[in-house]
Amino acid sequence: MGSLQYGVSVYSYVNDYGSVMTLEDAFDHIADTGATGIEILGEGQVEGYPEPSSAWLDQWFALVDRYKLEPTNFCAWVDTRITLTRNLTIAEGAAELARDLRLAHRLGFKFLRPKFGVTSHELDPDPQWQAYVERNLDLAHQLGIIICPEIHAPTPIKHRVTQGYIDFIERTGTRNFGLMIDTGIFQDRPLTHWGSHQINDEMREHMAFLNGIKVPPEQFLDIAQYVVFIQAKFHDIDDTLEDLNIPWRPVIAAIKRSGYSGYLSSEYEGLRSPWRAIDQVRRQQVLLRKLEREYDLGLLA
Amino acid sequence: MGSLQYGVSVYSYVNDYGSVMTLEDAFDHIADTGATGIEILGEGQVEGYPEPSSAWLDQWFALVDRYKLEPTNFCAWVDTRITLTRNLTIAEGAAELARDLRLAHRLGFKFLRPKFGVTSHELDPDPQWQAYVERNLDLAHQLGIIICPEIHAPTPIKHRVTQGYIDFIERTGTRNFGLMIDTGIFQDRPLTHWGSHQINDEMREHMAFLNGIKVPPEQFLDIAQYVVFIQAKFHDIDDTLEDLNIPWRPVIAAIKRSGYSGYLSSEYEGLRSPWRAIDQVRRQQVLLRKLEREYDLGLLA
Amino acid sequence: MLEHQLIQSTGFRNIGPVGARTGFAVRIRIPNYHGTRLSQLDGFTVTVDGEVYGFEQNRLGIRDEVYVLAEMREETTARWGLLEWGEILVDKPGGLEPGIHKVEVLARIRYSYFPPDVHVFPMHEARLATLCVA
Amino acid sequence: MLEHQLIQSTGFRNIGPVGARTGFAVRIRIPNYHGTRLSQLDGFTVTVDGEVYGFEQNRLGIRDEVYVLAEMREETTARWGLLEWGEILVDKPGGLEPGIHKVEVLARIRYSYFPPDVHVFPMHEARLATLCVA
Ligand SMILES: [Mn+2]
Ligand SMILES: [Mn+2]
Repeated sequence: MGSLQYGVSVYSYVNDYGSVMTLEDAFDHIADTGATGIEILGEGQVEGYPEPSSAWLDQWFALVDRYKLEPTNFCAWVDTRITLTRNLTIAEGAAELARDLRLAHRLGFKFLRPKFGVTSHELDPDPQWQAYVERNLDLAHQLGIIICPEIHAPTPIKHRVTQGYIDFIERTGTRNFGLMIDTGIFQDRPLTHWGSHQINDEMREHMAFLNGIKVPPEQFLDIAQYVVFIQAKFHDIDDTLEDLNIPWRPVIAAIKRSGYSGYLSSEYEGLRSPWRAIDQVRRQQVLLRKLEREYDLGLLA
Repeated sequence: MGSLQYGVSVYSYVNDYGSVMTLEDAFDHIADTGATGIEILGEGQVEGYPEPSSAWLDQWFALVDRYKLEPTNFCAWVDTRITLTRNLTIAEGAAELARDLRLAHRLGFKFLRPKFGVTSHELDPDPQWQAYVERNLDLAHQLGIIICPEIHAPTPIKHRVTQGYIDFIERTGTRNFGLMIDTGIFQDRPLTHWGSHQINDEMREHMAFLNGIKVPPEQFLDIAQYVVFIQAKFHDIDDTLEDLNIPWRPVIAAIKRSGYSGYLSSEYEGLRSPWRAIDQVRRQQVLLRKLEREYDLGLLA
Repeated sequence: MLEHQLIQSTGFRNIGPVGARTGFAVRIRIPNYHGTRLSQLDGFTVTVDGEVYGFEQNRLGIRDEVYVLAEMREETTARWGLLEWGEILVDKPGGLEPGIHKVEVLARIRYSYFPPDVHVFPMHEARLATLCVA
Repeated sequence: MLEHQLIQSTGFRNIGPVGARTGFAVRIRIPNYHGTRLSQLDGFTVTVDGEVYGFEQNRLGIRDEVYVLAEMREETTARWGLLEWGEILVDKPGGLEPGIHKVEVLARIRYSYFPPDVHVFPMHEARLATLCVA
């Protein structure tokens, strides 16, 4: 039976990062959870992005080595609306993606999540995304990186955006493009906080996804063959190790049933109260591994 | 008319220091208040104390230079009860003091506050203190440092401990020993917090000084000739710039009337809530300078 | 290290020559969860004690450069790193009085992955901050 | 950087070989406002989920050294710097179960400038902490 791999995204610590935590601290916090993978925001953790100094690169490799963490996914953005008056051309967008692929590879990453601009309230990606990616498939192949856009609430699994990515995989036959699932799509109970703010009625009205879009976990099986990475989004795990928003038992059961054996990368996005994320990530790592063990023992259905 | 000098003790930021703040950050916070002096805890800010590395020394001098802060007072401790079973000998205590004097001098400090062990509930210093200091008076003179024990609540001005230090000055005729006044002795209203804890009745009972020992500010005039440094101890300055514990108007009036023209070094000791000290120190710097201006204009009596 | 909150305590200061201040600065950490190309920032409105200083006039100081809004909007190369602070530079002849002020910042960030009609995201924070030197 | 509180989240871990754990460690920042000679520390009592592990048995790990109480009491040269963490090493065959535990630390610091009969100052903190790996 395949077993899952566990990582942590440094995004989990945002707001704390640079405020109560350095890059080395993030490595330390992550390694001590028992996770083996580290995910970063490229324009975030990479000082001097997109051209880090050699001193920074030395530090990066020293940390990877010292804390024995494998670089997993490198989050990138394509700033489609580059200025108020003009958008990136295809050549420019493809060049940005190529630059990030090279940087991610240099740092040892195996996955790159591009965040494309969107054109609608349904969050359809700018149609240029296909050209950006297609022009980089050979490069991604050479570098051994899989480009994986994120299926993120409010976009569900059964949606033309997800289908568009699958169609692209089918059409090109590439092995260097796949889906990343953000487990926030399975959220089935409302959030109480967003960033450092308590959610009020007005916010709830404008951002209905805060209540959860409740994708049925078994739908994961329908797309699992395309999924290359999972961001284990969560917001609040209580003192009894219960997640208050994400139904992990059926989610882990579906993921395990699918045969997925890639990373679950903790992505905390709850209350941004200083230091809170550190222990929340620890709780999630314990919870997820406990559920995997229960599944393996046949206790999880 | 002499004017006061303003500094900040890094002790103000304790708990934050090393947690949300580096040494360089402390320099930045202090310099931006308009203060010109920095006070440190020797065994605290000096990494590798008592033998900092040359890299640390380079950093220290670079910071002093970059932020244009003058090293003022170096806080030191004499660990009289060196182990559970024996006390420091006179030779050992004198050697510890000599080592700190040399280190303080190397870093550019002009004052050194030794904290001696005590022998009683009245906080009488271990009588060996005189020998520690006397053996170091020549060294202090060579280094241009004034050794200044702290008159700190619950010890008031009119007390045999204070008088003992004055007698020593009179007896030796030294100019390298003087008094440091901690303005906590003037506190005339109760504290609400101690460290990160709200004060309860039990704490108040055991530590009566939390309510303030209320030394009359005009007593400062009686000892001013011996005072070489002032730690401007405070705990809480409210949103209208009123100090809730220390009666700064009569305190500043007395200090100014005495002709004292040395440092007032902010020493925040209120609620240890993260980042709170940074703005509290800013408030105190504004308040103290405003009161000095009012005194100079004849508005403070 | 930066303070957790957007508006920093340190760096709230008058600018210009002492005695002839031209305005004031508010130091902030980046109003985003990742580093950002300057062209993705669309200015900062500052309010002090109720008086509004509009984003059209305010400048951004970062590292050793100062950008007016039009320059920021077209600056597609220079970036604001996650660990760096910037300061909003506000014109106000004479500067502000030393003391405690109510300071508000409304930062306007553009996200290409938000729908086009709402892609300028306003991030607002308010606090009391102390300006030390006249 | 260290967490603000005494007991750190990271570093709460089992020790000894996997499958044959000998105990656990609790990482703490220095329970003092300044760096401290080890001889000024008089041990650390740890309580986990109500079970008490006395200061007489627990060890202190700092940098690459481990001290039993008797060694710590006599160690007048080595110091614990303000920016360093230490860990309290506690014997418990099998270690602790992964999960959330109530952890308490009572650190005993000696201050020569406190009256002799009360010069051991107890600093107590409690929190929930998560141990991750069996
Ligand atoms: Mn995500
Ligand atoms: Mn003091």
